[in-house]
Amino acid sequence: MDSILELKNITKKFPGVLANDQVNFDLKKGEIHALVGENGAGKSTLMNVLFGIYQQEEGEVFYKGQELDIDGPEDAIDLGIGMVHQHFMLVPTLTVAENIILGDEITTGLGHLDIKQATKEVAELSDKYGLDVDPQAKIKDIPVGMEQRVEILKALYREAEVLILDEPTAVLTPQEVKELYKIMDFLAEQGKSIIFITHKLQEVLAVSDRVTVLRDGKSIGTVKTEATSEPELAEMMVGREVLLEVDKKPAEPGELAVEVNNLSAQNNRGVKALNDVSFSIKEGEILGVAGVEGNGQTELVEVLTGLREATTGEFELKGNELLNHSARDIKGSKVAHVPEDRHKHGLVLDYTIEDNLILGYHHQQPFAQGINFNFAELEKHAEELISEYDIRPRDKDALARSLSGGNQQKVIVAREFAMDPEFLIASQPTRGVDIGAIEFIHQQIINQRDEGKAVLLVSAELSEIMSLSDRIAVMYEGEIVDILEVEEATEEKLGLLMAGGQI
Amino acid sequence: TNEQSSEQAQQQEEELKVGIVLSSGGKGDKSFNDSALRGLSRAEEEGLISNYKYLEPKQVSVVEKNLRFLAENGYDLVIGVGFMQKDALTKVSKEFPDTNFAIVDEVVENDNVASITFKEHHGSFLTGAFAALMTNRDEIEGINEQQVVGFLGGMDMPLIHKFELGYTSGVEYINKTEGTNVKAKVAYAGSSPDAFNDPAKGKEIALAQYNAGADIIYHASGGTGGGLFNAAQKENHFAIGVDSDQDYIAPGFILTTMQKRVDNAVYDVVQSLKNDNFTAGVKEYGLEKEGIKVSLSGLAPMTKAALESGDITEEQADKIREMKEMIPSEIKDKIKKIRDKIIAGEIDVPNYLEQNN
Amino acid sequence: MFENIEWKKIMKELSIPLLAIVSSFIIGTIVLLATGYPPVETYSALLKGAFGGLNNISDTLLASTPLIFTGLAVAFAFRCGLFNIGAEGQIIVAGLAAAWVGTWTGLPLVIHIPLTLIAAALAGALWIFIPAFLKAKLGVHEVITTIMFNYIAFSFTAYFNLKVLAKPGQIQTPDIKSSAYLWRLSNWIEMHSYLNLGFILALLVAGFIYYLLWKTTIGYEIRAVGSNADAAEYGGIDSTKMILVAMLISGALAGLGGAERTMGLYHNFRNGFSPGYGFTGIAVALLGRNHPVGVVLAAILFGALTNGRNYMNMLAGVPVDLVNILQAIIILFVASDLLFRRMLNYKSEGGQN
Amino acid sequence: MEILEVLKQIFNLQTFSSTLRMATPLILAALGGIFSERSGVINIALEGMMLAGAFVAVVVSHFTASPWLGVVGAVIFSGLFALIHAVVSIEYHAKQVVSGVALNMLAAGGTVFLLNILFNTSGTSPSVNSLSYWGNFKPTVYLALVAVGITYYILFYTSFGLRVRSVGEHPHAADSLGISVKKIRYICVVTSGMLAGLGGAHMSVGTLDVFREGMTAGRGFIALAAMIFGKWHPVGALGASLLFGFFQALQIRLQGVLPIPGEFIQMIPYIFTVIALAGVIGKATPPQASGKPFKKGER
Ligand SMILES: Nc1ncnc2c1ncn2[C@@H]1O[C@H](COP(=O)(O)OP(=O)(O)OP(=O)(O)O)[C@@H](O)[C@H]1O
Ligand SMILES: Nc1ncnc2c1ncn2[C@@H]1O[C@H](COP(=O)(O)OP(=O)(O)OP(=O)(O)O)[C@@H](O)[C@H]1O
Ligand SMILES: [Mg+2]
Ligand SMILES: [Mg+2]
Repeated sequence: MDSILELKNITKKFPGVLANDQVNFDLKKGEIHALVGENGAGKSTLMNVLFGIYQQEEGEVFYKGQELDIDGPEDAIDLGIGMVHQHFMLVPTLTVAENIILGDEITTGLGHLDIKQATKEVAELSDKYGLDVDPQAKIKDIPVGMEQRVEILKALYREAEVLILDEPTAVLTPQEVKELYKIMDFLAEQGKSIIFITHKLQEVLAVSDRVTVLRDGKSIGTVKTEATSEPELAEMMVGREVLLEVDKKPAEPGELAVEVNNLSAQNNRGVKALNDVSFSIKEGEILGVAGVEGNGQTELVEVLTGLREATTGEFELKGNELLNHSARDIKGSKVAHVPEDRHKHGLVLDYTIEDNLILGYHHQQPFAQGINFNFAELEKHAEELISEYDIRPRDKDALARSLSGGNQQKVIVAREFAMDPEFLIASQPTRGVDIGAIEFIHQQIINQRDEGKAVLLVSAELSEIMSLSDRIAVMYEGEIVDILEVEEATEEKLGLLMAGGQI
Repeated sequence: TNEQSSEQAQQQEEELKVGIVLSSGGKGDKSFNDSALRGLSRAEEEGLISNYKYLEPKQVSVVEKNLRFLAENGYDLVIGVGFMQKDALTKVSKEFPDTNFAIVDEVVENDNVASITFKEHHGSFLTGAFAALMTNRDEIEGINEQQVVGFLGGMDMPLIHKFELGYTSGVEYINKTEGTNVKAKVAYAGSSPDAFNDPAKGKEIALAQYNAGADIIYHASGGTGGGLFNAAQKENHFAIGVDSDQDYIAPGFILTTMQKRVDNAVYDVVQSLKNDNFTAGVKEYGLEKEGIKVSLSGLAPMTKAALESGDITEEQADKIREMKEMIPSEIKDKIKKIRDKIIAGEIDVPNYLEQNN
Repeated sequence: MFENIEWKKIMKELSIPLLAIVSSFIIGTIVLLATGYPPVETYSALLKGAFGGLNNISDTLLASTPLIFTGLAVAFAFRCGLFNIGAEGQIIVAGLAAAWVGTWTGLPLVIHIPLTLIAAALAGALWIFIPAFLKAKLGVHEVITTIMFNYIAFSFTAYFNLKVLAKPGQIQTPDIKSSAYLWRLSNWIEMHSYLNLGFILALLVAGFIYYLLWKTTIGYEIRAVGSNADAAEYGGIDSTKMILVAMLISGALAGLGGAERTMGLYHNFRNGFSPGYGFTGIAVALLGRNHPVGVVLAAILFGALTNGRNYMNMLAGVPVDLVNILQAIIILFVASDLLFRRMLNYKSEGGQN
Repeated sequence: MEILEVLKQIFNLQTFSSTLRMATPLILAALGGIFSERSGVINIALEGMMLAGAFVAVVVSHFTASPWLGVVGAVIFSGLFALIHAVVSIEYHAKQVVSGVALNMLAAGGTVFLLNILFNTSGTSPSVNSLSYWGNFKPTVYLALVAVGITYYILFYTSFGLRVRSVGEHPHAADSLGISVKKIRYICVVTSGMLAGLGGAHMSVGTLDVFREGMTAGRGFIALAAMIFGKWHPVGALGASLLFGFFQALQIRLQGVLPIPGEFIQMIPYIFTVIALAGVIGKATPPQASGKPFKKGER
């Protein structure tokens, strides 16, 4: 009853899009309130309205019973609203303390920064909430988990009473996620109210008190967590029943397809990030790679796809040595790659769907003759894939930039799968993708396996790894610490291995 | 109406129209563009011409267009200032055989072109001799004990080397005839056209030369020379100007100017046209008839003009007069003799451009 | 139907540059009035100088020729996500190279002309090579390195012109042989203008660049690198190589501009060879929306302004610098296209520029 | 012999003062560049801003007979001139390099145009009163050195400096904390113009007493080089400016002494910058957000 925050009939339009359509939302003091919905449902928009980054066209914001007009983040901060953004908002070259006090600096005299005092206050605050951070470390030198805690501290430093966490778990290890739950519970006990945005329904069930579901910009409803279930939430989100379990026949592995031996490589900073990695994959088999992000998975995939040079090792696909060949050579040897960061790697956002559907294959027959394109072929190719993979909009000339995350991912998957690969590398194939699209992509991966392709699946999502893989390799600090059969893998075991423990 | 038109014709006959295309420094360069314009002003004041039009091409490629525009629009005399206009003027003067042309600083061999050139090397030689003589007179305020003089060039290019060589030869001549051992420091501001527009650098170069013992610096560096005058004031030494009389720019610190009397030359051409005795061909101005002048007493023309217009005060003019009076008369005599010898051809002044052709 | 849509798109593309031009002329008018020059007379002089008669039209095209080349150079690099501020250096080094090769004797014209053009293009490419290499291999920002190479070029060409190639006492290189001349229109038609084959060459090159960028895999790869280098890399495109290729082509394009000046206009290399063609090229590329057709149109506009301003000076007595001011204002307006987009209520910037 | 002369010129008080004088405009403009780029706005219009400053200083000094008013006028006007760059690139998200090129053109054309209008000449302005010496140097030289200290203090020891650095590295982070990215950038770009304008005033009413068309002669670009060479740090920029000033001072003094053509000595600062950028002095990393327009809500 004691709502601290109420959003009533919020409507926010973007050119051509109704991002929030008469949305209602209320937050009680001391509760953890989950906000879920598909990509583009309007979650971030709603929060940005609340945080003053966007101005709503209609609707009111009530805070502690008073109607307010929030003009910018500074207003929101003043009111005691803190936001931890989906992508961290930290300045890498500054220290933890500097990042925390930024915008609300401790000064003496004419704006002289009192860094000593700031450091002290940050240390005290960090102790008070049990958020172990080093105030003097530079952001660029600390791990993601700590970055997250810095973000939370930023809000607490500003005496936030309402804390918005936009997909905070995407980059954390299971252990770190548990830590975060504890922190959230502790904060709630202290009377802080938390809005928690996530795509992972288990997380919703694990930590929240209530859940609000958005779909197509509208609020579908708010339910008590204890009174709901994953399937129910999923259906509310998508508007139809969703298959949460992957329909998967047992694997029928064929001949040895991929063999990787003693692979080592360095990361961008020149530090050894991949250490003596060996594994093999058979035809018709999915090898899952579990591990906390930053333990060499990225480097492994990059080495296998020719984007990074290995210092030593071997990589054979059906007897062909491919190690340190160019990306183009490797693609030409029928290695497909769904990259982990679709905006960075998978797409040229300023290209049309048609042009993106040939990226990496553009120089090959039948798309090109010498240096000249065969435009009729490009068109045919695009139209086929758009209908086969249900890419929306059905307009080959639409810019990739204008697609939703799920559809962008579909473009990539369509392109990579359509070229009939022998070895398929899928890295975080469903990150940030909504449930409907996840279902589709999972099915495509299984189909590829059943057609006898070797698949390497890298994911930070344990449930994804466990439901798709036939075998699971766990990476820790650049090494494969163990490879388990899927039957013997449990979440506990994997979690332990991922954190550097031993079974 | 018949009467009217004949009147008009008469007027046209009486009143000459003169057009001039300036070199890249434009109007207000305190140098030979201004000097040329002054010649025309004088002609206008004296009623030789009704008016004149000047054009300022910012690029060499526009010169031709400007010259043609003037010729097409019925100007009786079209003058091009500066050696860069040679090609364009050659072409346009052929197109308009009935128009009279003049070019300053170059030679165009056409029947309707008067080519005005100056023996800058002669003037520079005289200037060098003068500086070398003066630098030994350390009893004069502003002159030090060292026997060093300086030369500041603008852009490092042949035309400026002509000034430099004349100057250093003048210094050498004094060393030979007077048994002195005066050294000439030489520096250029740069190698791009910017080098004529960089007074800040000019000042640094001048300071460096003064610090190295020079007490008189001669320049051929366009706008860069402004820095030299500034440095002379600061160090309480002397500068020597170039082209158009520059004595008034830093009263009391510019000993003299190697004046190229472009104004006189331009005036002469206008006058000849007025008197119907315009002749084509080369008119080379030298120390004779004061086509080139290094004045060591009294006020030179620009200085007088500046005094009249109030740009300098009477006190400042007095300073200039005093400075000129302080030049020892025996030096003035020697310079006069050298001048006569040069005119008589008794001294062989090297010409960088001819040497290198 | 189809044509309708295309026209709409073209109108939309054109509307902003046009608005920018109109706006800057309005500001120009204010400046004229404030300084006491008659606007009507001034602008009609400008127009007459730019397009009044065959000679002036030819001169406008002549003035636009090097700008087409430098504009293409800047635009092409832009398409690969690169900023070539060094076209100025490239055009003068190339002009010098053409002036040198052009003096070689004993070559028939069918060899000498292409040879000289190639030499200039190579010189332009060579002059961007170090910035290109540093950008491709080490990620060194090309804006600064190309600016630095402009200044190096100024000193370098001064040295080679005055102290190596020029006859002693001269400030320009000896004239090239007639076998290396780009023929002038005045060879056939009685006229003053020096308009020469270089203009036709510029149009052909613009067409070629269009083809290269949008009809070939090379263009696909270059644009991909420009738009998202990581994605390009992922797609098996060697972005290091494409950056090198794009920059070298950009340098070569600027170099051809130098060739036209030497082989068509001056017949030698001289001081003040380029009054900022490279810098104006940036504006031309921007105004032309980095599209070859746009570049040609923008270059002709700037050529017209350059040429017209002299008539403004001759007929109305307005200092030529006013046109420089106008040009700068046009650039500022075009660069601030968001201003007009907001006015016209267009959505956010389309495409990559 | 030559070596001896070279050494004599290097270890020479005169060479040192000359270095300092020639470094002054570079230092001031480079500091301007640091403000602008640290806040995320590339400023290749330093040259034009200096030129504008040099011009206005002379105009004001001419009409008021006070060179100090000239300096003040130059600082104010160049700040306003920089405001164009700020509006165009901050408000309208223009390509900052393009805006910079345009401003350079505007300054070059505008000064000559106004020279015509105000003084009826196109080359050199009339002489005006110039600043008097404070000891061995013009006051602007000391101002430049003080400005280095102040800039250093502001950037690294004040809350404003912290904000500037955060805005230049990660504007969205700053924005999310309620810091106005636009405001900070406006202030920095205008400050950059003011410093460059002071550099220009140093040349026209400090070093000299006239304005001359194009008199900055590329110093704005050398200042840019000094800024990079000094890794966007005020003290680094000071060092780099002094180094470039030293080379110029030396080049003047060694003409004819060394058998190297002057043209090649003039290339030195530029070549050094390229070498510096190539990483020989350690990697020169610009502020992460420099050159990128800040669009709210975009990531
Ligand atoms: N800046 C913007 N400009 C135009 N449209 C936008 C903008 N931001 C969001 N939208 C539109 O608003 C809708 C809601 O977007 P929003 O980012 O709020 O979704 P979301 O629920 O946070 O999705 P996700 O789970 O992917 O983060 C989207 O469909 C999109 O089309
Ligand atoms: N400037 C924009 N103009 C139009 N639509 C936009 C704009 N920015 C975002 N969108 C739309 O907003 C929706 C959500 O965008 P967003 O970038 O948040 O995708 P996403 O699915 O959340 O991806 P991710 O999970 O990787 O963040 C998409 O439909 C996208 O097309
Ligand atoms: Mg979101
Ligand atoms: Mg002496």
